[in-house]
Amino acid sequence: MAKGDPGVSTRGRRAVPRSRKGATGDPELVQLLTPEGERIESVTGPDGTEYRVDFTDEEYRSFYRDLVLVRKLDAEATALQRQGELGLWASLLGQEAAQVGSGRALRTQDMAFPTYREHGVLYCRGIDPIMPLGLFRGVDQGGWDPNEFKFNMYTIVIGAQTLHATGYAMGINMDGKTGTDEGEAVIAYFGDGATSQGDVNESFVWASVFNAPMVFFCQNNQYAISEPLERQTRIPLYRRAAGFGFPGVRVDGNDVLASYAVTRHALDNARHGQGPSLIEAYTYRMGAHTTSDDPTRYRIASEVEAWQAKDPIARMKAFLVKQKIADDDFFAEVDEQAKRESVHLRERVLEMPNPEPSSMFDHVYPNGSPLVDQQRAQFKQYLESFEGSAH
Amino acid sequence: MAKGDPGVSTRGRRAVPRSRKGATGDPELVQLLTPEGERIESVTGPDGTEYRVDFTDEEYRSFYRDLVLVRKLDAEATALQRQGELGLWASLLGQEAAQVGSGRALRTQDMAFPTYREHGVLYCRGIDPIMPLGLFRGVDQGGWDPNEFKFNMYTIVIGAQTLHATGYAMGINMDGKTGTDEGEAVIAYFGDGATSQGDVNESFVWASVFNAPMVFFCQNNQYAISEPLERQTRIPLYRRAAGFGFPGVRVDGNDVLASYAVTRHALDNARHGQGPSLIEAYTYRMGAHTTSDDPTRYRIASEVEAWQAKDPIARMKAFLVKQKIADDDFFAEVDEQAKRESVHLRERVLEMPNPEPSSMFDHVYPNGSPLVDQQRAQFKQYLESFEGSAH
Amino acid sequence: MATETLTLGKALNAGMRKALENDPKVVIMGEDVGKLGGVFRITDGLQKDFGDQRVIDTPLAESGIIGTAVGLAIRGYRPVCEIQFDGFVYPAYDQIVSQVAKMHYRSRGKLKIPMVIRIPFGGGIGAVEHHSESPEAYFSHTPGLKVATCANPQDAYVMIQQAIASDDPIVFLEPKRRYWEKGPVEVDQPLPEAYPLQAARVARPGTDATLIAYGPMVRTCLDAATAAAEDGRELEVIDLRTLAPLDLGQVYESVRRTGRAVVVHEAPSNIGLGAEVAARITEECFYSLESPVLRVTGFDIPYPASRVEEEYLPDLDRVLDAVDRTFGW
Amino acid sequence: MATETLTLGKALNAGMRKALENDPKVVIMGEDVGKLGGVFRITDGLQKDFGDQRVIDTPLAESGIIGTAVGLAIRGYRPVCEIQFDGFVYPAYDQIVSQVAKMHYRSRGKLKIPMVIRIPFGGGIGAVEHHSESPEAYFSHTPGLKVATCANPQDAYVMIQQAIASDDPIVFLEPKRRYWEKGPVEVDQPLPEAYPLQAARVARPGTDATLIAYGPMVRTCLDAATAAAEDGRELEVIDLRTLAPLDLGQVYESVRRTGRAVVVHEAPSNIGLGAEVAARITEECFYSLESPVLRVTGFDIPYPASRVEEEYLPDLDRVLDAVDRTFGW
Ligand SMILES: Cc1ncc(C[n+]2csc(CCOP(=O)(O)OP(=O)(O)O)c2C)c(N)n1
Ligand SMILES: Cc1ncc(C[n+]2csc(CCOP(=O)(O)OP(=O)(O)O)c2C)c(N)n1
Ligand SMILES: [Mg+2]
Ligand SMILES: [Mg+2]
Repeated sequence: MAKGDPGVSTRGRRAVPRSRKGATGDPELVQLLTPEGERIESVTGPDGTEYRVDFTDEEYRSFYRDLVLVRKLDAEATALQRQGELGLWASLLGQEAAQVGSGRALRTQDMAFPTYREHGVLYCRGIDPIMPLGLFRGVDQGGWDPNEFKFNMYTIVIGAQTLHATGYAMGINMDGKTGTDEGEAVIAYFGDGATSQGDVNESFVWASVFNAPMVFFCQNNQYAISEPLERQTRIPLYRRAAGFGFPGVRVDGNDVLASYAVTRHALDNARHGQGPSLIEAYTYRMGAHTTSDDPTRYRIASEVEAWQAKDPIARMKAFLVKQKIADDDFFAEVDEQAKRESVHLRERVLEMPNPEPSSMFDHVYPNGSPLVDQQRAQFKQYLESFEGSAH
Repeated sequence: MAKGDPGVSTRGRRAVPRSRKGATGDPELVQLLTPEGERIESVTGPDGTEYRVDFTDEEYRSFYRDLVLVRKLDAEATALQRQGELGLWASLLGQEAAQVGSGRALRTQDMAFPTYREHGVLYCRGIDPIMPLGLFRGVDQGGWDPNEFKFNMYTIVIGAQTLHATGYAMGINMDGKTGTDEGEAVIAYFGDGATSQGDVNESFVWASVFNAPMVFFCQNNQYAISEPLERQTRIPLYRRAAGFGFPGVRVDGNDVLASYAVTRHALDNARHGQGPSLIEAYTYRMGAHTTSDDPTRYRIASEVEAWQAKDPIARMKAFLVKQKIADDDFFAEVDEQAKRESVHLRERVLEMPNPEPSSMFDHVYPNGSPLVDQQRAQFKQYLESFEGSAH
Repeated sequence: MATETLTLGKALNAGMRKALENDPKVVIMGEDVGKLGGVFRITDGLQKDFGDQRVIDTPLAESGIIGTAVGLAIRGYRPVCEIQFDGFVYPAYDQIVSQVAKMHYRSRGKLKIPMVIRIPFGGGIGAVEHHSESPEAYFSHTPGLKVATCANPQDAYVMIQQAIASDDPIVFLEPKRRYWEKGPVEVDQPLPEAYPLQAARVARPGTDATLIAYGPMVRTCLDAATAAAEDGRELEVIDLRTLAPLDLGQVYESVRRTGRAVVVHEAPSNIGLGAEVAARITEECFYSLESPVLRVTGFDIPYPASRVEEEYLPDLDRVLDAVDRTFGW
Repeated sequence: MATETLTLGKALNAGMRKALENDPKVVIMGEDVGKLGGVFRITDGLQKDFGDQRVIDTPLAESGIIGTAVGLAIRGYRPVCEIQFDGFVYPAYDQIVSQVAKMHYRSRGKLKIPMVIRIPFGGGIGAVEHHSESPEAYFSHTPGLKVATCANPQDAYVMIQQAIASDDPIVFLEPKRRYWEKGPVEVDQPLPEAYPLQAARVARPGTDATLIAYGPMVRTCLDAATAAAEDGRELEVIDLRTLAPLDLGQVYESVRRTGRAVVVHEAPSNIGLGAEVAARITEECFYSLESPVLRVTGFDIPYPASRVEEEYLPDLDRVLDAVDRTFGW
């Protein structure tokens, strides 16, 4: 179940103190909340689209809450990995706004295709954050039904999911499920590194040719493991879309409001039959690529510090404080909830049972296979041969 | 050995009767010779580049000669296939200007990566047209040394050669062989259909990131076998380049002069270190996809007729006649030469020996393989076992 | 029951037509499958009758074909993908082995990918490079995929329908050199249950040695058996039909009787299906074997130029030579 | 001769360093091979010392890595491509099997593609999906490719140099779970001739049965042999090293003595290397075999979640169980 659906592009309910038309310092970057927590009332994208959001105080606070929660749960997962409870973790640290903004922009009927890092999107879809932890713990490889959650399984092979998303979106067209507010749309997540993969570019071709109702959401976190952006492109990534004949826009991925506005707009366009578009969420991976990675080998501290100043949560908090939308009690209460949920998560991770060894033979084929059945039987027999022995 | 290297963008030596600045009817299309045979003195491409060519009469005639020759040799190959002497033939009919124009724009030191249809480029490189016929006859699979001819073997898997071309061009950079007039450049040929392949788009990424000295030369002949262009793209193909951060231009691929000018300019840019660019040669496949194809199943006669009016040879001839650059004797002599060369080609094709069966075991590995050696020996033994028998 | 005489290609066409009629979720997609009906005309007329939402001409990108078909399958469709030639399936290899084969497992059974990947395979048609490959070992070695092939029009007609009706992802290999061979097809018999796909069948009973083949080589083996019979040797020919998982019960039964077996395929020998069949027969029938299981296959070289392909491909003589060797062991 | 104690990973690094020193045409390319030194640090320090024209961080696209390496090879370079993990080689599959494997043949020997494709392979490191695959059968079945793997630091050091020096295109599989195992390495012995790549070797002599393995399973088989020796059974262990073409002379010799053979690998059983080895042993040693050649392998299922991988992977017990079965046949 997706979170509430506050409107985009509607009249403002709260007069924001600083109202500026047009882009920020970077003319290519759609931003509605500066790093200092200043609201920009509206901003015009490169194709002339005007982006604005107008939320109730309640809604603003709930954005903040989500940001804090996904960061805290993520930190807990990192800690669990350090303690040997997970085999690996791919942290979203720094990318909370891109994920919460885009994730909350999805409507209930929309379908998401994540990579391995979209824990924040998953959370915003209303999915229990325990769901993907089996994969990282090594007790399963996903194991959920994409259609039940309208959220595909995590995909590890870079870029593969963008074609799945495109095919799914073609199916929406074939089902005649576009053209109204109830129309369906798809969002495909991928990274800056993924833009080099053949599959991702093929998905651009297909989406364009079939006018697929979908949004390509690229979190440009500046790195593909150790490789900086310039190993993948020499121009801003959002401009790739123009080469395939659909719109592209770069949004401040550390600005949850702009991420929301741009994604909501693009999804709504798609569901109304206007085809695909590409969003480049310009952000930064504050932590390691995964818990196996050592970023000190390839990037300098000052770069990380510079991005620290653009932190997505700090700016939202500054905004809430300045605007007196939230007080210390609120912030304390959110922290409290985050702590509670992360403790709860930890408890449940520790309880995750190891799979029954012979279960590895299950679900190889919907209709089974005599070869697998035979191997399962032999395996059980083999295990039984140790029973009572010292093994 | 490449054909002569007449200059591009130098001062005109012959005053052409009709001199017009700017594009033709289609503002996206670079054209220097109209279908009616009118010369346009110069034309400005989408990025402001001014294209012009100034050739001597001798040079104009030699372009015509090449066009006629490659068409005639191609027709001969088609005839050979019909008579069972070739297994297959991929005709270039209609694409002579794109191939002769671009092929002659190559300098001696440049390297070309063809598909399976670039017989015209091959001819312009000074290569004996018999060279690729072994492949289509089924007596070999190419069998030439790309480095000897600066012309890679034909590549059948769609798009694969664009990555080879890019890697080769990266090697030029690594060898420090750019930045002067003697700099090297690469041209990669591919079709409109190929633009959908992952490999081709990956080669765009790589060429851009490594600033590879190369030209992507896409012959948009409007079809990929039966599929019309709109199955591959919804915008003009030359615009794909912008999505990857390098220039793209659409040239009238039935205009040999414009094809030459645009290619020469792009190659020279590349050899001077200015990186890759994409040329879309807008043309039409007048014949079947290959001799195995039946185009009546998927396109209508009137479409073919419309393109007939834009024939690349007819317009060149009209120009030569109008400008009195050539007379009937010349045209007769060219036809005579074409006939002679095609007869000669035919004779040699008929003489092409079938390969010795056991030669199929040769050249699997530079260093050989005991397994292959063993199979070769067994095969010979097996064949010998029939000797004297009725087999 | 109505029996028609159809070529193998037309039988496939008729089978797909039935599948399109019976299940609105079935879609056919690939390069040139629409107006052209595919380069072999196997989908001839289907777009005309079912429209371009059911029979989809795709962009020229095999990974795209399979990858988008995965997405369609997630949405509940049953995509039937045509790969134009065997040699052009490799750009889609990643999507096939890492996605199609694994999504059911990855989802612990919650997701099904009921996809059929049709590939004309094998040589013998005088084609240029990449048009005569036998990639069956690659797919059969991949857990999560099933692999099937047919050797005559009747099987083509039934098996393609079974494959489409099955929830398993199936690589369906079509023996392209046999597309034009005719045979009787019972066109309105009820479709046997989708699973199991047709098991191995005895194509010709015999007593002296067992020939094991599939797809294009079944005909070759039948011809060899006919020739051997003239010399008084009765060869049993078994058509495997399903290549993964292999159904070898009948093979074991046969080899226990004959004591001799020869496996025949076009693909290279090294780590081909023949190796697996030989290894399993040896395990199961160790004390019945009069000679080792022999293999008659393509050589371990790239598929050669077409003017020598007849020497490359197993033929009647090479099969009989191997049979002789099993007797001389 | 200088002997150093190195891990297998460091031995590979040292071997590549030598190759970079000895031949200016050698270039290393792949994802993260530069500053990071690769996710396993196998190229650690090489970019620092040889520059980013020799050790190239590439865009994230495996087909691009192999495809551009083909172009570099045409221009005379000797590219050493790193694929980050076994499960990520498949996007490059087409370039590998249709281009790398075939260009020498296609050119009738006029063009060489002296490329090494390094792939860390196999399981046992507790990784997530796609990081524990054993794709050797796919490549070994492909004519035109050679396939090699190493089981100890000494072989790693020598064989990677041989592979780079060889004009053949070589898929070089690195047993990732053994990267951290240490052993002596003679670091300045002259490089044995580039071809043949190291032939199979007897890793431990024995008399009662023959264990045949390669890469990560050699250690497992050596451990099994040690355990068996305690029970008075002497197992011979043969490390194949080169997987394509297979060098089985020593294996035949051994099996003729022992009469019993077990092939061990991590890859699934069905149409794996074990099938080929079993089929060939049976052909060559038919009358010496006391029991069929048995196989101990990964199961015919997708590589499972890491918490059960120990049950999936062949281990000492499963190997010994198979040996017992050869005795009980
Ligand atoms: C096909 C493939 N190649 C390589 C990898 C190994 N790998 C995992 S994540 C990654 C970098 C991805 O970078 P990006 O797309 O920017 O996403 P990010 O991790 O930064 O979110 C790589 C190379 C992979 N998973 N799949
Ligand atoms: C990877 C791959 N898929 C399919 C084919 C079969 N095929 C051969 S030519 C062709 C169409 C190519 O169209 P285009 O790129 O426009 O080039 P054209 O033939 O029109 O010159 C196709 C699909 C192939 N050769 N390679
Ligand atoms: Mg990234
Ligand atoms: Mg075309």
